[in-house]
Amino acid sequence: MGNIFDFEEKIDIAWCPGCGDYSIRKALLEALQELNLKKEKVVLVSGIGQAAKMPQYINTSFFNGLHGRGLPPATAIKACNPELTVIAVGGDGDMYGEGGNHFLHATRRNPDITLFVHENMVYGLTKGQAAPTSRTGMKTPVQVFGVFEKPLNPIALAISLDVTFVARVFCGDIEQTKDVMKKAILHKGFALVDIFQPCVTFNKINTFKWFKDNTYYLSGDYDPSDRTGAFKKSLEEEPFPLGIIYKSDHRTTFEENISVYKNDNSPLYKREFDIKKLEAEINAKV
Amino acid sequence: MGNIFDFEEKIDIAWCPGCGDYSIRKALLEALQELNLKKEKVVLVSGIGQAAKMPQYINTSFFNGLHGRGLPPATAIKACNPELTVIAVGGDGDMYGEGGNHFLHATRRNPDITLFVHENMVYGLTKGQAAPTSRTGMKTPVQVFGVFEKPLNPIALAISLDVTFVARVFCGDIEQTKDVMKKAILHKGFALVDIFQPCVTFNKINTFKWFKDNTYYLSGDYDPSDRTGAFKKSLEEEPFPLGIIYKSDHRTTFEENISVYKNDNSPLYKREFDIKKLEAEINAKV
Amino acid sequence: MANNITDDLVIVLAGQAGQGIQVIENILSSLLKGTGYNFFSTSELMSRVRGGLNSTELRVSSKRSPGFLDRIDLLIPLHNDAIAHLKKRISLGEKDKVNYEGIIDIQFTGIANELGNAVFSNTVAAGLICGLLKIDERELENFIFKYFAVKNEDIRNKNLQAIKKGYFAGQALTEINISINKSIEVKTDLLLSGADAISLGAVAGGCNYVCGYPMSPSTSVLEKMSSYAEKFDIIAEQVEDEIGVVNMALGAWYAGARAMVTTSGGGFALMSEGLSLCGMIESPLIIHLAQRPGPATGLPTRTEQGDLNLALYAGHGDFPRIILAPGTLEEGFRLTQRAFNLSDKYQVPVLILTDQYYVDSIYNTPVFKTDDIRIEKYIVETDKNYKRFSLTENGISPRGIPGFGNGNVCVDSDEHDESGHITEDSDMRIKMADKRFKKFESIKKDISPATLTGSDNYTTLVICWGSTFNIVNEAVEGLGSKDIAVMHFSWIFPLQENIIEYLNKASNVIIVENNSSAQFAMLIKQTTGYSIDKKILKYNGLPFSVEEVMKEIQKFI
Amino acid sequence: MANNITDDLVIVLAGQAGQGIQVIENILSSLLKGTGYNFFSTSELMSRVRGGLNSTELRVSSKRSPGFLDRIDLLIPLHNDAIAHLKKRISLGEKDKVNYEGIIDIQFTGIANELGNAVFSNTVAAGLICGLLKIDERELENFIFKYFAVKNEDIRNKNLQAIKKGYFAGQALTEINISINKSIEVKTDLLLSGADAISLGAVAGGCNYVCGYPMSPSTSVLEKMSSYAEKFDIIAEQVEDEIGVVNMALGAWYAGARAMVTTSGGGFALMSEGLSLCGMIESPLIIHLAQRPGPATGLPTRTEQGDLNLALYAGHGDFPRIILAPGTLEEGFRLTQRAFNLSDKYQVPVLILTDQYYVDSIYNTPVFKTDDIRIEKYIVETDKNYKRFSLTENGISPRGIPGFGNGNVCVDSDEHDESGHITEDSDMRIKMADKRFKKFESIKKDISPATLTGSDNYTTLVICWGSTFNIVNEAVEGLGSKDIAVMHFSWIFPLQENIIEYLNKASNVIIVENNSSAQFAMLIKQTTGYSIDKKILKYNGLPFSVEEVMKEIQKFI
Ligand SMILES: Cc1ncc(C[n+]2csc(CCOP(=O)(O)OP(=O)(O)O)c2C)c(N)n1
Ligand SMILES: Cc1ncc(C[n+]2csc(CCOP(=O)(O)OP(=O)(O)O)c2C)c(N)n1
Ligand code: SF4
Ligand code: SF4
Ligand SMILES: [Mg+2]
Ligand SMILES: [Mg+2]
Repeated sequence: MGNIFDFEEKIDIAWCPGCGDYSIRKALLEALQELNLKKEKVVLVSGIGQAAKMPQYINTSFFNGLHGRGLPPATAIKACNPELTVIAVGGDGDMYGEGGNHFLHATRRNPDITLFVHENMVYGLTKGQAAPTSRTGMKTPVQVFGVFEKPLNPIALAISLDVTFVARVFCGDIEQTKDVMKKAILHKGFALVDIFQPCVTFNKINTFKWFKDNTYYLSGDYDPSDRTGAFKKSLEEEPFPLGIIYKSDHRTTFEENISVYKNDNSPLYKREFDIKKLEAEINAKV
Repeated sequence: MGNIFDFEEKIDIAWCPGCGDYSIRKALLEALQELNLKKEKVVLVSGIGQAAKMPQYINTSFFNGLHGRGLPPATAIKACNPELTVIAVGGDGDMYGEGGNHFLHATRRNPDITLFVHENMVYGLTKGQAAPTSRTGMKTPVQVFGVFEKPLNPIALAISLDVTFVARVFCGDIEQTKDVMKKAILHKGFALVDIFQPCVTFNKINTFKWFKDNTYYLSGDYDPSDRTGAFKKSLEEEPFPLGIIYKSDHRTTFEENISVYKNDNSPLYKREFDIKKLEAEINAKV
Repeated sequence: MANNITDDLVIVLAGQAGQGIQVIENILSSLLKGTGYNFFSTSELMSRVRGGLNSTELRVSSKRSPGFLDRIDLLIPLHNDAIAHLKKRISLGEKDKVNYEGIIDIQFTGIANELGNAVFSNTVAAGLICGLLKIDERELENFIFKYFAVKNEDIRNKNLQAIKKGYFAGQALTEINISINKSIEVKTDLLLSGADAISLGAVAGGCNYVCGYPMSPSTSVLEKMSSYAEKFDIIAEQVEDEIGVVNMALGAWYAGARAMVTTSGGGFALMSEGLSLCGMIESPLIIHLAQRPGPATGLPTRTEQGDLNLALYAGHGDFPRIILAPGTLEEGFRLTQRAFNLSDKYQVPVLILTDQYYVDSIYNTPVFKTDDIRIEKYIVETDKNYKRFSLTENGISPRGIPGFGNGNVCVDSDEHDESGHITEDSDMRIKMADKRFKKFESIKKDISPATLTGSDNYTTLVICWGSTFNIVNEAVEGLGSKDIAVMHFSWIFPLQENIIEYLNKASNVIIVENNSSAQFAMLIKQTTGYSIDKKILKYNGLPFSVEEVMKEIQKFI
Repeated sequence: MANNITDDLVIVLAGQAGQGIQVIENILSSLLKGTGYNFFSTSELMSRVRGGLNSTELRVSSKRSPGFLDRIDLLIPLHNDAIAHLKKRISLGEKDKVNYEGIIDIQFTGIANELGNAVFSNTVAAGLICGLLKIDERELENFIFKYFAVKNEDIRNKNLQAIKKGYFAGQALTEINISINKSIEVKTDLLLSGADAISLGAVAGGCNYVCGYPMSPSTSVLEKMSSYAEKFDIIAEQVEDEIGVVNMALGAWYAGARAMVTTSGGGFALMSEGLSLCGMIESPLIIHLAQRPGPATGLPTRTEQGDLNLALYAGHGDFPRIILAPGTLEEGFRLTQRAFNLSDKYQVPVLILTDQYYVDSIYNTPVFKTDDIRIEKYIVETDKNYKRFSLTENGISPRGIPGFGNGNVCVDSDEHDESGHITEDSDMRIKMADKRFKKFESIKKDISPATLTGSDNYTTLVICWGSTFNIVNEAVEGLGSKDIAVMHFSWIFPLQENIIEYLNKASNVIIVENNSSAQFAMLIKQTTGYSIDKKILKYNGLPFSVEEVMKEIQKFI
């Protein structure tokens, strides 16, 4: 049986042959199917970039907005219709660079959405400039002397913000990627999965092999519930740990805090306007 | 002897009587004087808000820019003239809210500037809405059901970003405030001092007394050089630790990484244009 | 010699921020309107929380006169600097009318201090005015009791005493005789601020998602709408920045909500890219833009009509939009209500331009009728073949939302095909660009024409837009000429096409704008080629006064 | 039957992204120009890194003809879809000229495969063209040797073999006779792209701070300037977002640098608030805005002149600005150079509008003279009494910078007094607003008037601006009429005031704009009242072709 989230007809995918994004797509398609989600209830939200093209290649509804601006609409979509499964996807430039402020503050609201970030340590779509995650020393046509900025550590950052599901995977391992994706989607609250992804065209340093050589799996007895321990773990680099690094369930979600759902959990679009209430309010101003 | 950073004539200060901002001003004036800085070499940079008015009340050069946008000009000013002492000042809304993305990425560049954030846990100038640091439950005319967002923890955030000088003080203790300010200014690289400051008009919860009751001083044997330990410390709330929470000197600065200062440390404005080089470049295009 | 004040009394209260002038305004507005006086008030505030010098004008009149006057009949200074501050303001218009000999010495603070605290001086002042107006003592008492009901008993009693002391002092004043007619209709009027009118209009438009970032003078609408959250099933959220605000609101519309954002100049500038996204994905969006003087931070708590050009052109690339700018409270309510329907129908952003003067002014106005209010929703249930951007005759594609039906609802900031997927096909590009613009033709049919008041056989036509309506109208009425008409625009863009006929009919066209570059005149010229050279412009952060507009018009006729 | 191609050869290479068309363009541009051919090339690229279908036009001609043609004399398809792709493009203009019978079968891939790798097919194609043009074999060899000097020996040799195989195949082709004149002058010409011209202009303007955020098509200037960092003492920084970009650049000017930002539509929209800050603090600022089709993400790698309105009005409140839009490489160099001096002199933002067509096109142009180049710095040393915003006759206050002298240099986004401190004084507000605008009068004296080409006694006037100059000019020359002139604007705003005289002289005025709403025509109407109704507009993401403009003009005359 086919995957309902895939297209029946062949589609033209704009990624380079060999790009890690294909594996991420595969994992995502499988995750969506295995979770038995209804196609009509899934919305993908993205910004702009190679990663952000993902929604174009999944057979569901999507909101493919502006570069860096995936999280605000994703938050609002979930808030207006909590029945939807809302997944935001973006590149490391998209989500941690241009969109950094939304990342910071979306985590504070804690909407029940999932964020997949393709960490290829480069700007793919604009042809090879440094991303916030680019490793120190990487030369590009803009960073002609090599990147000197400290690479952003999204895992440490997310833990500092108390994001209650923080994971990192490598798309070279489709099984783990899928598995963690599923857990992230099921997690109540904002979930971040940072996905190592080789950009075969513009990142000649952080290749498939490099990621393979510079990662390891968290051991079975690792305890992701200890925030300080998770922070310490998040500082490990080269090799980077893979798996669920921090997880907790102590926070309420944005939707749980919205007054409109206190007594009625129907999505906004289903509700009727009560003109009597308006009239009462107007008359109260006499 | 008067303080050269103060005005000779009486100035009209727009803060409310009793506002914690006055103590911060006092501490800053004294810090500048005690560091024996030359008035002409100090530039204050700010955004918009009550805190951001600080530069108006110090007798030096200043760049009082847009709400949330203090750090980009501060970074550039230092980069164009490393001889200047550049101090950015702002409110918690200014620097962590509207300006959050610049905060994230300025720390990655690590310019040798100092940032003072007045953490009053409220938007003062716009009359009392929640700031990113407002404590959960605080009611305001916008947060009518009380703040539900998780308050931003700027100390944890800064440590996750590896800011190499991270401190918190309470302006009720002018001595410590001044002392930490001086160390921050002297620190090489980006230094953050988050300053607890009572807003007497709009924050009736986090009052002078509240800050007093909910803070404690780091003990003498606290080791600020351990990043994980500092992170753990940063998670302590009510009471919040006061003092230098994290400090390290392992990072290079933005200015150290700029090519123009490799062989010549004079500020950009002093340099002469060499038309010969231009001509050579043009002729190379033949 | 006693001063006689008939039919129209202008009281100005001046003092520092934090001295409680707003409390006097609150008390007197309800009380005076409640007893049948036409009431108008407007404030000019400094950008500070305490100190400085603010003033509030209260106008009490026999007939509806909700416009700002320079004239001050009664100045109540709560601070030493008040007279100096207002002397200057008055010098703009009617200096000669200030009667310095007429100063009456009322020791507000002295009286308040007798009650143990200088903070009551504002209440004393309020009482004084009630005394002068000979408000019924019982009515006053009842009102105060209700007004301070939530406060503790001691505070309530002190205030009551304070107001009464003022009241008796006012009654005792023989130097001033005031006679203003009350009327029964006024009692059943609404008493509202501009911010209230916009907010009620939004509610009436079915608004159920509001987001914003605090910024004067737009914050009052954010606060009002937040206070409505529970009552009207509204999600109200303060966002991290204005970019987040606009993108959130687009997400909300996408998911089936009716969203509005509220902001001011700088915040709106930050939304420019998001506005362009709105154009591209053909989303509805309501933007309340409360103007203040720029550039940059400018004069954050003051008034100007300086963001029209930005409203017209914000966002890169070409896409249609609608711009409205109410002149009265009633218009603010109706236009905002309608904005939601228009935006939903045409899938274009609708901008509602107000300004500090508009949102902060308060007056009585007949109760808004609601029988013609309809929430027009244009959402369709989708099926498997649904295409979000299907090419249609009039350019409007049926708008589905995710989760309602079986179709995919795909929107894309890139140029896209009918299904909403990226395309670079140059023919499809043209089809989509044309489709977006085609909607403009239908929109034009929905334009509410400008309001023409004054003479039908005018030779002089005074053009104005947005918040200046009441002021300009009263000024022209005041001139009492049979040759002058006022043409007021609250539907700004697309501009009504037959405007040229009105212009050509006049031998003398004058424009009144609260900005420095006559932005609306530019729009008129750009649309019609007609150049209006007689400009009455003001850009010092204050609204026009009626007298000022009269005087300036006279110079041109 | 042999095809004779005289004086003007148009070769189009089409294939997928990643097939190395850019390499052919690089090789042939230097090689052909170096041997004395006038060369022009322009590309249309999809927004993807691999796959899709891109094409590059190479034009080799006896006289300077740096404009895009629809006509294709020689189509070299490196991919199966190429012909279908271009058929469509050609159908816009000159379909009838495509001679399908003329297909010559050259097995680029076959030949390349003989060398062991299909990747060499691009080099084979380059060789073929050299063969057709009968380039000297030694010259070719030398060139290739130098070109691939950095590569390893094996790659160099393979490429050499590939190019030679193509070369001999080309020489052997008898179906085509090409005769194009070479000239010695061309050999000493520069060979540049628009991005090169802007970058060299910036360097010549004394630019020593560049910041930006990658965005097509502006990135090439950011990259070029970054590559100049060491050589020209430039700080080049990629910033986290465009808001950071513009605010950083303002900080840089404040501290004494000469800063430029480079961006495209959406990024520029995000800078709107910062632009307004620039207006308020009267800072110099250079913004290179490379346009692409909007709204929103639009067609990110294609061309349009659709952001003029945004450039004119971005930023809230009123403040002066200068807008330039070069038509030629020479103009790009000179205007960018001058922009720095103008911006420094008047302390206003200067926007340089280009577009994808402009920045990505390459051609030969006479060497830029540098003897008249001056870096005019207007920085003053401050003393204790220094006031950053001192009120002066012409509105320009001497600009100090911190650390140079003893004065305080204070700038403020709020309205401020002469010293740069916040003020809410309404008189000071007017003084400052007027001061900012006063500068406009001086700026107007510096306007470079439009270029008038063609007939002096025109009856038809064709107006164009920015990047379309060469195309429109060639089109009008091609029409060979004595009655037509072209008026090209590269100084866009403030608009030259006597333009109306030129318009009135013509009985027929036509405007050519690469956008859908004729934005420049609107500016003309708004300035002069003159309405240009004959519009040649294109907005499918592609540049105009010479033939297309000819045909469209003919329709109007
Ligand atoms: C406001 C704005 N600025 C810049 C761009 C150009 N842009 C498009 S994608 C991109 C970055 C792509 O990098 P990343 O987000 O890491 O995604 P990737 O392509 O690597 O998957 C940029 C800078 C844009 N579209 N909008
Ligand atoms: C773009 C923009 N948005 C909003 C504002 C309005 N505004 C001015 S100050 C401020 C927040 C003030 O709070 P904070 O930064 O915490 O400073 P405080 O006044 O508390 O010291 C806001 C929202 C603005 N000036 N510009
Ligand atoms: S450029 Fe890199 S990230 Fe983009 S599709 Fe190609 S390989 Fe993938
Ligand atoms: S509002 Fe608060 S922060 Fe602002 S000056 Fe007053 S007390 Fe200080
Ligand atoms: Mg990336
Ligand atoms: Mg604050």
